[in-house]
Amino acid sequence: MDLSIGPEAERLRDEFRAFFDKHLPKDLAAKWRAGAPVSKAEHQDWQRTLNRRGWLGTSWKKEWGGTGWGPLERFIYDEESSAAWAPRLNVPSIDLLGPVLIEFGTEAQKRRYLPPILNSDDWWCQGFSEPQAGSDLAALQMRAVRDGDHYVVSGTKLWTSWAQYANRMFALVRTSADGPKQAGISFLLIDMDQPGVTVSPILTMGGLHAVNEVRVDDVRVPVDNLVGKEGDAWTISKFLLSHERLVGAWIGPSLALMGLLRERLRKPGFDGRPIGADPILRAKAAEVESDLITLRHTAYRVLADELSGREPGPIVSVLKVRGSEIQQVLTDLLVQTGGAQAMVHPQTLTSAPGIAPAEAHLAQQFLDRRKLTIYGGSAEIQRNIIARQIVGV
Amino acid sequence: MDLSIGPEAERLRDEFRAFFDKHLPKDLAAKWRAGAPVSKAEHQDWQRTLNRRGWLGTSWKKEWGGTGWGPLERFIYDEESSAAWAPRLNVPSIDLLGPVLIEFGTEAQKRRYLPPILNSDDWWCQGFSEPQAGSDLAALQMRAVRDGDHYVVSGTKLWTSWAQYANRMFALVRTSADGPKQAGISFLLIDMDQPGVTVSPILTMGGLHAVNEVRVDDVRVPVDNLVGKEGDAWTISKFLLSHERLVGAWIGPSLALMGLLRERLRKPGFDGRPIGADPILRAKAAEVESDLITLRHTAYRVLADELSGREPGPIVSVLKVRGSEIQQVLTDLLVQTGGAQAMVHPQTLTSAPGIAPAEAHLAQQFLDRRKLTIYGGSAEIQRNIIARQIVGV
Amino acid sequence: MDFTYSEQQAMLRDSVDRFLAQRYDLARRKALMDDAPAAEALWRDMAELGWIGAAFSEAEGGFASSAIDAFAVMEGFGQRLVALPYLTSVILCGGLLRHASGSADLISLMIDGRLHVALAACGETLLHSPQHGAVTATKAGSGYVLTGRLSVVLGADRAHKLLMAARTAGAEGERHGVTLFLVDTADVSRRNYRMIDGHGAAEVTVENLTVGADNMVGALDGAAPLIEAAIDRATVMACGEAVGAMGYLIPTTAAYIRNREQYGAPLAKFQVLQHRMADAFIASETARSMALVAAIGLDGVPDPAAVSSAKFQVGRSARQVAYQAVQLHGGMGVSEAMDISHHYIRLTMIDRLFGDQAFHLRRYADLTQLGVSA
Amino acid sequence: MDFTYSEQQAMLRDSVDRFLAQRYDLARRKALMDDAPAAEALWRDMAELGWIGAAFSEAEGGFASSAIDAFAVMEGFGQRLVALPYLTSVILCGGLLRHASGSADLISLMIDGRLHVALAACGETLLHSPQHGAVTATKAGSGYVLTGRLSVVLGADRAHKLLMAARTAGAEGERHGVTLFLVDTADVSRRNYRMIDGHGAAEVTVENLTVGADNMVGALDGAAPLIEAAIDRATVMACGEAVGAMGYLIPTTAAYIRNREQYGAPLAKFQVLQHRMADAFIASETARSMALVAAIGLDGVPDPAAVSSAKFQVGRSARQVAYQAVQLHGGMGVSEAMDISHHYIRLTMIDRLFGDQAFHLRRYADLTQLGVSA
Repeated sequence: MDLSIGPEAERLRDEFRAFFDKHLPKDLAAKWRAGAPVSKAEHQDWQRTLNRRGWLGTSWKKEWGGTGWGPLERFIYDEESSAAWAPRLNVPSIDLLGPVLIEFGTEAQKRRYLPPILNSDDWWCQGFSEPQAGSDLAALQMRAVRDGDHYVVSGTKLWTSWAQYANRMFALVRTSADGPKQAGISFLLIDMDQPGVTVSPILTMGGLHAVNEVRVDDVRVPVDNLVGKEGDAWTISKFLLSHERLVGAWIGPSLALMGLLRERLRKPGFDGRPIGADPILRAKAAEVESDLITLRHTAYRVLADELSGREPGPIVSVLKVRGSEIQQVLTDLLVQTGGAQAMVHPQTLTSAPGIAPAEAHLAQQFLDRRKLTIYGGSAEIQRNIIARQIVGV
Repeated sequence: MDLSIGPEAERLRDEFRAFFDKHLPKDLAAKWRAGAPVSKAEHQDWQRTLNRRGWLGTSWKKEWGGTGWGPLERFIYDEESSAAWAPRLNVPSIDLLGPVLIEFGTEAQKRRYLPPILNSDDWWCQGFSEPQAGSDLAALQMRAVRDGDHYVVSGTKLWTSWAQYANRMFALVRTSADGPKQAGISFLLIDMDQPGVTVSPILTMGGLHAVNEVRVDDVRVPVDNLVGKEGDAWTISKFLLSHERLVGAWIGPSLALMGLLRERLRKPGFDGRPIGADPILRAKAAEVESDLITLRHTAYRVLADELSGREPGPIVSVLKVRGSEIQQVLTDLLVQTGGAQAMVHPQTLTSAPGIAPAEAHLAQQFLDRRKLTIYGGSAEIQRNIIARQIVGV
Repeated sequence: MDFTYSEQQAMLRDSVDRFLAQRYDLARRKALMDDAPAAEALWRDMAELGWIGAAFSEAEGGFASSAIDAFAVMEGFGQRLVALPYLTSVILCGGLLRHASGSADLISLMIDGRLHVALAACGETLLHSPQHGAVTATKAGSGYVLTGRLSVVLGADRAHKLLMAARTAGAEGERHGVTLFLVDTADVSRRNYRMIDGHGAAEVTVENLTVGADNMVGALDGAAPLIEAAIDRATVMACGEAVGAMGYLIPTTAAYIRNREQYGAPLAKFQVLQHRMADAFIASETARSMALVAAIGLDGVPDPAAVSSAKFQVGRSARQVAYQAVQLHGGMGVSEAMDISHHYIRLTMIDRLFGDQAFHLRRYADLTQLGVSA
Repeated sequence: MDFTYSEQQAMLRDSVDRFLAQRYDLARRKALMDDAPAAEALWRDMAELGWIGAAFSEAEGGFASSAIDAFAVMEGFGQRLVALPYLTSVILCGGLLRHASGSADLISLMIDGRLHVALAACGETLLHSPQHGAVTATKAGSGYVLTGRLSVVLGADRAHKLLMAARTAGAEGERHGVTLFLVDTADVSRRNYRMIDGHGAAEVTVENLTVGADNMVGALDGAAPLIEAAIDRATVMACGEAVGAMGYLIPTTAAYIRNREQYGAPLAKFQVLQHRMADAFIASETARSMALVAAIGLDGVPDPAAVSSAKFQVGRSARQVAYQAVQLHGGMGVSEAMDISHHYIRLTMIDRLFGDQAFHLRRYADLTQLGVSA
């Protein structure tokens, strides 16, 4: 047994650190660290900075402008990116659609869609969930009816993240009602800058606008925009999931939050003593840090399995379940360190110099993490998956 | 709203206290308090002391030598009995079979069986569970085949508490295999002092001998020993359960254990400071005490409902679930207060003056409580019951 | 032994329910946040129905036969997610006004719905530990000069007056030496905002504000025990609000999972979700028991240990019930368009308000001398 | 990056499995408790297979290429519920013997299976906090006179020698001033008994026992760090044992609920039980990760924080997995006739041994300066 990631990966880790230290704008990192909103332009600027260095398409093949990295490099990159408080990227474009197109797309699709992702001119959203198809994607109802060289698409997508920034959407659509439910679902690219596509905000807990409803009414989509063949969506989705394996563990972001928590615990609290002097809060912080480093090593186990070609099995679901829970605990503890100020609604603050920005977004971040055990395969579904494999029913 | 139990009940509570203080042998109370074994003879002596005062048949009508008390009096009696560390009585005789016979028995059955219970000459055990019928009693298989004036009974009962002390058993037996499973079950009284009845000990965690296997091979039982009619067992069992409503909350015993825990927390620990000075252990102790007084008041709510003729509903299952859990937590915390000594196996001690008797049985008690969430309607079944009523599926 | 509302209390509870069903919902709640006059008008209507008087004894000009009356109102408010300053003004400050000069008039104004007061005390905490604070009082003639800033004063945004705790003697952290002054909000500077749960608050700054001896509420240097008692009372009422909220969330969530289908079956068919509901019920009903006991205790000899036990139970249960209500509602549970998410936030706030679970466990242990050597 | 056993370690692990499958079961385990000669014979056979040597480096006469070797043995022992003093004698004391005079001979004897040693230290705790103790040493010529009593010395019942910690300087509770002495059990008085988990122990009394300077193990007054390091090593190995036990309980329980029918269906069909199994798996696998990391760390720079993190994780997970294994086995789970209940007890013991969860969380926080002002 051996914990080291090897000299090559260590060297890369140092390179990442140096790069983030030099090129990530301090004010952007500070905003992200405080949980304050980051504009689309700021996101794009940062993505372009990364792309100039060649580090945007971290799960793309080199021939398409990606890094050609394996899972280890990507994992370390994510850890360091989080540690530096670099904002999250447009994940649907970069980590989801990009690899899908490279794997399943036509040459034309690749040439048309990949470059604008890398130069951040295109912003994609992922249209999967629907009002009647949350956890159960097979139940989805957005129809795509063939009409000559086009599909006519109608239906509603729900919980679509950052659709308000997006000019394009990749969506699961029903191209057939025959056969098993899953077989009739296809993977379609939809231009959002056209009549018939309506994006309405869905505000979530704490007043955040991160998700949307996307209505599509009789929108004509060229058949060329079909990825793979009709009915291939299930295969593509499974491919996507295998890409999200380690991301759902939230290791990097949680390590960063833990650093924040450690820092806050050292500050004096309402009674003048360090906040972390409270033995109960201290024990809880120690527990979540232990949980986090434990999960980090569990992720490394999965990584080691992947690198040596072993199928990691139900541990992947373990990462998702524990990763979400740890995020929830961490943000809960962060709120606890903030006293009354942590419960202020930041969007209602006009100018209150007494409320430190560091406190102002703690509650919102805590509330935002509430969704983590719900979306992208709920905590219950992950446990079903684990149980199926270990109990075998 | 009003918390008082009324002057009459308060007076009775004082009477109980005075009586236990005067008549409960100190060494017996000390044994019970330490969790040390108590012999059958000691049990009988104590029951006879109670019976002389007229306080044994606490759920019996006066005409049969009982106290004629209502649920409030019984509850207070149980609280005070536990507070005084009086040993538990032969519950199957006194609190289960007694009321059943008074409600469902024939005049002959009452005359024959009730007096020897009160004078503690008879010791009954309850033959319900079977190897293939644990939680699911309807699956039970002990057969009772009619043969003239007798039933010929064959089968095996499992987990039969204190059968090693018992000379009689009331058992659920299958008198018919027709119709719905539950309808073929009858309630039968079986004399254990006869050939064909074999009691084998089942040792449970920590080496305790409290439960047994009872094999019954072709034993002839007079038809007169049937309680109620054939197939009545289900009705009788339900009657029994309503009697156990408040007992399953373990309020009195838990209050007594909490007193013990409080006492132990004041003692110096391995580092010379009071054991309870540890903030984590202290918080856990405070939590379980809060849980306990909360459950006690929840039991009083059920009691108040009963007294005013309202159906308490699923709260009864709440008492059982939380009552078991609290017992488990309390004994776990007690072990934590005992350091290394609490983990010694008391049955292997010959004479080790260094190991205080107070520590010697803590682990055994903790292990013994493990069963509480399993037997008598497991924690899972209680939750099914609650869910059925509040979700309504 | 009786754990049910009296006929009169049940009527009060029903009146709260009926009124709110007609006049208050999520949209109105949101609208009132930006519309102070409309909020005031609604408040006067509530006052006319006697809900504020329900928090004061007849001797004080109110209608309360017992503390349970206000508890019943709070339960109704919790059920319907009312975001108005009943808890912070009527309950928390109403009791303290008894010690103010001219208390009868003040209370009468409050009962009429024409006076909001906020408590500016306890430093940067969510209203526990009055031995801490940020306002200093310097003796000046027969009065005092107040200076200091509190960044979060709940209910101060629309308050007419503040009960402001100031350090008149001793050192920060000492119970002795805290004095309460009643000051007009016109005499302080405020920056108004809302808490994450939609309730109003303000940052309050006083600078060299001169107050007379008649502004003093209670005895000089002796406010800490008064504030603690007021907080204890408010804590129990907050428990009532949470009990109301849990009493709403459980049947609402049960109904949701009965109707919502996934994988071809109602969610309610999944045993795991059934048990979550059972656990929520266990949490809610036991918390209710302890909250009722603490509420009954308010009419008798003060039992702060019972209050802490109740607050701990309610905080823990409320968090659990709210968590599961959101989880079982799935995406709908986190949406601002549904009341579930707002209940989640409010119950999170109540868990922290007046001291969180760890605070009350420690206080319970302190008060009952748990783990202290004999 | 590699979290798998080497080929050699896998072979060792297999040999443990195969041997125990043939030579050890619940009945034999019980029998050996009252049959010391038979236990010794079995022990010698194990020694011949190299399992004791697997805990010592080649320089010491053993065969270990890494600490992982002994971890693999412990995992096998945990799986098969071995109640022999590998942990308390070989692991805990084996490392300390390195500091004894004549250590080569002692270790050689131990590797041959002919020497059991027990650690008499840490007062009345379950072997944490060596700054506490009950034996005093008084200087007498070039040696010391030992007096004191320890009521629980794990593994002392069948030990040939004791490593006895005594206070040679400083006050009770100080790390400086603890010295280890190697004494023959013939020179102390013992009352033997068993712990609740079936492992042997004894109460040990020394009265005016004179020991020479050559009995001293390690430096005068400096044993606390040595004992702590030995306990850290043993803690990681206990984690290995628990990981083995959990690795047994989960598939065994899964098989049980697949086969056991209640209400006309296999228990495995109940979703609540499926999720319990999933949670047990989550607990077990994450604990395994942290335990492996701590074990790998034993070969490098000591990282006591990783040890405490591992012990906390393993303790919490082990309790949870054992609880559910019993619960899902129903009545069978609490019966002494089945191994489930014995695993439950042993895992409860491991949770407490070398410091419980709260102890290790605090130690982790101390070591990593969590919550300490900068």
